[in-house]
Amino acid sequence: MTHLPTSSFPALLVGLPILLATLSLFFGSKGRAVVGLAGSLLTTALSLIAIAEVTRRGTVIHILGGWDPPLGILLRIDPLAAVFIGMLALVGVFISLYAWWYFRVREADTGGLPQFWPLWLFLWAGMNGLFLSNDLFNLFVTLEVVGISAVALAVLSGKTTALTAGLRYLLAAITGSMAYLFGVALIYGSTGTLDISLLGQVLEPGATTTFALLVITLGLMIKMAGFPFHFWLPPAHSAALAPVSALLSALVVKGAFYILLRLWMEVFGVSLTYAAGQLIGVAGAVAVIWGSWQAFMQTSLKLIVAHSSVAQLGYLLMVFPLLILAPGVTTDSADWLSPAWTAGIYQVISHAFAKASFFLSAGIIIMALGHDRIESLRNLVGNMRITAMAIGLAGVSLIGLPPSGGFMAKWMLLKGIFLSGQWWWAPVVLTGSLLTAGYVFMLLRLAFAPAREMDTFRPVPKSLEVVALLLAIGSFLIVFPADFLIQFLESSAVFGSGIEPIMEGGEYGNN
Amino acid sequence: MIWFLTIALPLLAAVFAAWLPAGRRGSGLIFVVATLPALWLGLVEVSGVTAQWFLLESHFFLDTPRRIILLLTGILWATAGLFAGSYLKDDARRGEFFFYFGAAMAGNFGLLISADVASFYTFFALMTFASYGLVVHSRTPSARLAGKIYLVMAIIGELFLITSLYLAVQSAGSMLLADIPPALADDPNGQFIFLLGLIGFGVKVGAIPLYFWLPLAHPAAPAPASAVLSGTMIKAGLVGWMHLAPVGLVEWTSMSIIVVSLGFTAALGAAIFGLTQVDPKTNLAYSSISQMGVMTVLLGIGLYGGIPAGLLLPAIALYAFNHGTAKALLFMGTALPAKVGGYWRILMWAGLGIGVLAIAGGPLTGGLWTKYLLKTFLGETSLPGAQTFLLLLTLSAVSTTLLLSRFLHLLSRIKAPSNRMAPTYFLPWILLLFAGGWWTMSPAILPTELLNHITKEKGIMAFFWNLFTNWNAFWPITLGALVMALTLKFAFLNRWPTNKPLLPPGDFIHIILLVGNQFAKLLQKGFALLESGMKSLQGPEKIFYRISDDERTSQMSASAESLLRRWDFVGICFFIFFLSMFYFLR
Amino acid sequence: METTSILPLLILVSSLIPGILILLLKEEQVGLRTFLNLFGAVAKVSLIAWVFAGYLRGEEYTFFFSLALDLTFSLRVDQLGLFFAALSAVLWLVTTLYAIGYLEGGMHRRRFFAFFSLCVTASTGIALSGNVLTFFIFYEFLTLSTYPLVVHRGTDKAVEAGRTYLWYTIGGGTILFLGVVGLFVLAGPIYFGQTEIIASLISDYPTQLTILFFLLLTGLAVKAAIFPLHGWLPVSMVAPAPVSALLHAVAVVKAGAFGIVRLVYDVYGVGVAEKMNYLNVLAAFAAFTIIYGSVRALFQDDFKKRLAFSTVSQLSYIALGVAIPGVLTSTGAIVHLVHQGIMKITMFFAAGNVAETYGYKNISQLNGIGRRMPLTMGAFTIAAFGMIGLPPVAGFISKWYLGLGAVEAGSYWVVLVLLASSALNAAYFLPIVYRAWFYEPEYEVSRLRQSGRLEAQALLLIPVVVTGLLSLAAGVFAASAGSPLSIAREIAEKLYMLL
Amino acid sequence: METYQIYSLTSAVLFVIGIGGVFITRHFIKKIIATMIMGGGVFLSFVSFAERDALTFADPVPHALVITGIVVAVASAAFALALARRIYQQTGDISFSNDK
Repeated sequence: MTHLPTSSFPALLVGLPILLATLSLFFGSKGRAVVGLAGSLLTTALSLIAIAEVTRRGTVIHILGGWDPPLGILLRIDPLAAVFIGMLALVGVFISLYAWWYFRVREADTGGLPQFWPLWLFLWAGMNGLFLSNDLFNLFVTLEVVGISAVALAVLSGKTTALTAGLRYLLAAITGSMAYLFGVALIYGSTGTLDISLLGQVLEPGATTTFALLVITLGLMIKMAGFPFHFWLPPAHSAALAPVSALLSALVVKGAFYILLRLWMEVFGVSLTYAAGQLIGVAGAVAVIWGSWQAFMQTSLKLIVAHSSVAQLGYLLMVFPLLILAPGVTTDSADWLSPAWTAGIYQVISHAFAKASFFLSAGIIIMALGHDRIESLRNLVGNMRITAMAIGLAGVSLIGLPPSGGFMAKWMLLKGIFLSGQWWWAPVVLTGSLLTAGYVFMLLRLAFAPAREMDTFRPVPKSLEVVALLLAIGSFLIVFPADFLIQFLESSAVFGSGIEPIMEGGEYGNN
Repeated sequence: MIWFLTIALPLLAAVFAAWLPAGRRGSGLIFVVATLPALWLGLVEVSGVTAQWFLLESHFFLDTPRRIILLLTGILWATAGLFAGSYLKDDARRGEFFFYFGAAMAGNFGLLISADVASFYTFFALMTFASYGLVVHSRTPSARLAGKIYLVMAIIGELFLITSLYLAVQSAGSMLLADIPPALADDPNGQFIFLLGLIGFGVKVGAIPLYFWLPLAHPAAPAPASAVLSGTMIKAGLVGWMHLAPVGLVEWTSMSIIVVSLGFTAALGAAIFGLTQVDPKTNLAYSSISQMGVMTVLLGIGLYGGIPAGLLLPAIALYAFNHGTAKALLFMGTALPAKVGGYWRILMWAGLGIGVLAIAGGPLTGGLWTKYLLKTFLGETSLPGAQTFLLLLTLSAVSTTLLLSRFLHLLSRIKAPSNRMAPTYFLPWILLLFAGGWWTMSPAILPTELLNHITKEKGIMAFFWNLFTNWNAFWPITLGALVMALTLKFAFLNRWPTNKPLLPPGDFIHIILLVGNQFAKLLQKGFALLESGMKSLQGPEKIFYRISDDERTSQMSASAESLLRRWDFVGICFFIFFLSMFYFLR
Repeated sequence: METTSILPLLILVSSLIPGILILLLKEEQVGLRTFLNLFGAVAKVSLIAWVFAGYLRGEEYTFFFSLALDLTFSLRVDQLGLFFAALSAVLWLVTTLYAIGYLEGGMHRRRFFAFFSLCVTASTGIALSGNVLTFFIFYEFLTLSTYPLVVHRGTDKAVEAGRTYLWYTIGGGTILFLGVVGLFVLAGPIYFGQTEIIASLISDYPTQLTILFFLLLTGLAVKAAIFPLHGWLPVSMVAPAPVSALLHAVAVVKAGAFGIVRLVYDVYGVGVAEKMNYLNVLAAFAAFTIIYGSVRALFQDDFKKRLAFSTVSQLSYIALGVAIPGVLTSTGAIVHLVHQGIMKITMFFAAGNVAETYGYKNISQLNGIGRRMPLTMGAFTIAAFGMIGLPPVAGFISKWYLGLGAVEAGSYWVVLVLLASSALNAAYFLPIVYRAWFYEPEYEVSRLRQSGRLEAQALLLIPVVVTGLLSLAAGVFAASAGSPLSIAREIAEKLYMLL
Repeated sequence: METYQIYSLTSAVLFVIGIGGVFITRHFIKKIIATMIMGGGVFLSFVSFAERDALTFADPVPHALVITGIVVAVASAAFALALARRIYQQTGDISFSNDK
């Protein structure tokens, strides 16, 4: 690992946001916002430059303070991490812009909530660190940083519902983290190392590894709200302020997914079975249907969007069964791996854009109406056409209609499903799409419905609406660099690889 | 060019006359001008053309029988147009009338000159549907009823027709009408295809048992329209038959017998039915059915073979020519007795008498000549039962005379006007008188072959000098006239209905209507049931809405979700997940 | 083949850009909006004409754009596509004029015209798409861009109709999606016309390909309104008349029908479809729909609803024609794409005119309307006769070819279906014609029609007359070069020459 | 039984107790304590793994990790307690209700 080219960008990507966050604490309410926004812009710029660096030089690493692993901390950006960082930066900067105007508008009733900015920058730093870490324990630390700052953001409004949801979120997060850490301990106990790359080579199958895999997977499932552990997500995401909901739903949950993906692919290959992949897939499938149905049944906008997140995360879980190869299939002969990976990546990115846009739009509507009961969305099209359009476009991307990013994800997912012969997932994708269409168009239906007297729309700054719309458009535009993106990702070792289970036993497994 | 003008001018005339401001004269002349190309084509042989751009590649071409009928058609439309121009000059809906009149005219000409299936069918349909406007012109309830029945029958006819044409074209492998009879002759299904056509065109012809619309529809139209309906449009069906029938090529015994017997039934039965009527126009309509029956007989003979199409078809056409001119004369004549006064009435009665004689086959008329043609062929055929045909024909002459003298009687009951003037439209009527059935003997339209065949190279004059033939034609007419005169003279014999027809016009259509109405009620009920069934048979979306919009559904899913939110339940899930994953990872 | 031309793209852009620009305009900028609209419409027609001329010269226009990896966005000009594109473009021009008149002073016109343009973009996109993927993209795009038009009035009824519309179309789209991906996985990116791919695969994957065929067919059948997937069409009639006219007579429903044509002719190939008995299933459904639609239409008093059910019925002629193998039936099916379009649009225009000028929405109110609106109802009458299949209107030509082809193929039952449908068509259209022309108007004619004044606004009147005449001309001049029929025949002949 | 095995076993038991506590109890504070117990178990296991066959001395890495972990855990716990207190102040609730 250490032979890779070094660069200071990994360190900067973590350090700069922390620095700025700390810096902003010294300022007053106004100043914090300024520093926060500037910090966001800076971090975004830095992220983009770092990605450019990766495209030029390939995977780069940074060894903090010159202390070599295992005691030192090694940060690396490989293409996969770069893509996640890029997504975080792009969506993050839009959310920052939105937050800038959002808190200015709400200054009168909330005092502008200046705490948002440092917390957000901490969160950003944590996320960056998470994507960059190459070490199981570091991942734990970053997970915790992310978790705590996320909960802090979630309870920012100080409302009771937000607090209760936040506590639930926090407890779930801690439980998840602890489970994860327990797994890490078991791994460390059996191998004596925490370095991901190294573990991939030295980890042996066995009871300890299996237990470690189990607790780590379950812990991360809790953190990414995979079914049936999504219990904390809808309340927390719906009760938070709009920009925060967007952050949590679009970005934060992806962190746990990222770790799960990395660990399964790079570490636990030896211990996995085909059947285990199917189990995760079932969890994902149930999440897709259950989440979409719940979203369809909700009557308040933010709850719809929050439940929709549960469903969309389910699609991510459905990638796993495709990545674990049936006995006798090798990575080279499995032509569905690349589509499956692409599906996963695109699902992550397009969901980030679309869901952020959706939540931001929901925030705008709450601002305009004072609440988010969907019956009040009547004649939204007449009153706020930009927001209506944003919801429409984001919804279309979530449904997976062409030519959105969601379409790309679903296309690739279905392609992978068909190529691998695991056709039983196809109806799930279909049903999910239909139910998604159900709730998205339930909103649009109301948006076009005739107005009733009682609801009046208060004016909202256009800039907020435009940001939401831009994000929604972004979820379409991401299709176009697909070629580049996939090529870029293919230079990463993990992308396009599958797991060839070597473990014996299990009637569903390999023998 | 002239071929297109034949169709285009009437259409233009239709549009133009329809927009002509009310009260302006001249629409009659417009129609006369519009018939000129058709008349030209009828009189002068012009080589056919192909219009590759028109419809499905149209061919326009005339053979002898159709040329004869085209001439008839031209004459009738010209005189009827002229007649209508002044007859309807005070009518509120004259514009509409002229529109339908012109359109029907275009259709009528078009179907005669077209030599391919598509354009024939096109113009046939144009004529059929345009004449609907003529039938319902008066907008009286009876006219509407007549129109309705007409339309339903027309559509039924069209459906049979198009089926037969599909099959015929497929069998012939060509769109040319001329290719169809030989193809049908060879096709094992030829009889079936012909039968479909027989029914399809039979509606127009008024063949038994499809005629019942005719006594309702023809009289419902204004006099000039009735004239063309009965005089020429009815012949369109005949032309259609002539196109399909493989005359002289086949020996379809049973088909031939069927057609012949249908023809005789019509010839006799319709005349008898007609006698029960009190409206002169209805009377005439039945006469038309009867006369078309005679022509049907002739065609039926042709289906037995033995007589070349080149002889038989022109003969039928000539018969049609005579009947058409005379019938038009009589139909337009129905408008006259109430208007023509003074000495003009003599002329009028003379004209009407000539018309009647022409149809009945009286001496010195075209009727005699054309009937003679018919007799000749009846004598020549070897069709089983041909011996009785001559007798039947004679009987039909008697009944026709009876029917038409009854017609004259009915007309005579109309009160004469007090003034001594004749209306303007008397003039075209007189013109028509001169353009009558005599022309069937003129070399201009009489094919030489046919003449030679009939008169054995002795010439037409020889035929007329043959008093025996004349006498043979004379006595049935005399008989008919005598019977009529006697029954009118002696009160105890005079059982003629005066106010109400003994049998309603259209005869058994009323049974059909009665039954049909009951049936329609049932059908409607059934359909309504079906419709409400279809409505209640909701699409999948409705079922889904019912589920998704139901309060219980949302309650159930909410409670399920709140179960999933319970910490203890999540704990159980965690445990289960742990165990199952452990099991799978073994 | 690989020469890329920007022209097909330009054809799409000519309506896409105005659509987007209009969306950005203000509601009040009527002049600019109208200009954009008309400019786009005229540009589109002339571009298509240009391309058509080029195509006849033997030039090929293809446009490729790699979306991602093996997903290629491809536009290609072929005869069938051009045929459909020309239909959409010309009728778009006409309908735009109509819509300008119809919606004068209405609400949300900006939105209306914007989505209208997007719709046409989608429908020309469908026409010109060169492969299955591109077709699918535009197919879904069409669904979405139509939705705002369906709910345009914003009433509860309209919104409810929009809901049903979406359930059907999105559902169909999803099923289609499954089929498209499956096909892609099994056979690779199929470009239209490459029937040899499936032909070579069919012996190896008969089950899979059969399932995929029916998935694709189901997806397309939703838009083609084949029973039992037709439910959205009648309820969508709450949309304003121009929408019903263009979208529910031409763009949307034809997209489905056109898709079926493509699926059978250019993806699976007639040979395979016939051999695997797919066509029998299609024929059965199409035939049933023809009768079903007609019977339902009989009972509708709402003018537009009756027209809608008639559309349901008439559309299946296309499917039926596709389902009976043979040059003649194919010709009939393809030409009916155009013929049905122009006739039905005429009828919808007429219905719209009556509703707009006098406020009559039901057939029972139409007594004597012909006297008051002779041109409108004249055009309607022509179209109605065409629908019944009476010559010389366009509908006759299609029916003639269908019937003749059915006889040729030995499927006599199809003739019976056609006849029954003709009779039913007559039964539900002639009463309208009858009322219009032969009933006395309820008001004094002179009171409502002053001399020198048109029976309706000029912008409402011109389109209906134009399309009415077009549907007449398409029939009368059917045999001449360049007529829809001659093009359709050429397409069909080429299709069967390949076999 | 080796010492480290006892440690390990204990850690596992603690972890299970903790995780059970998190899911079964409703009271905020009990839940927070349960997470702490989980944490305790995890840290104990780290410490127990410090003694391994290959090494003749106690592995220092786990200790470093445990310290870091404890810091993190304490921070989380503190935050959770603060939240619980705020909720109590605002509503008087001290436990999760089932329908929320």
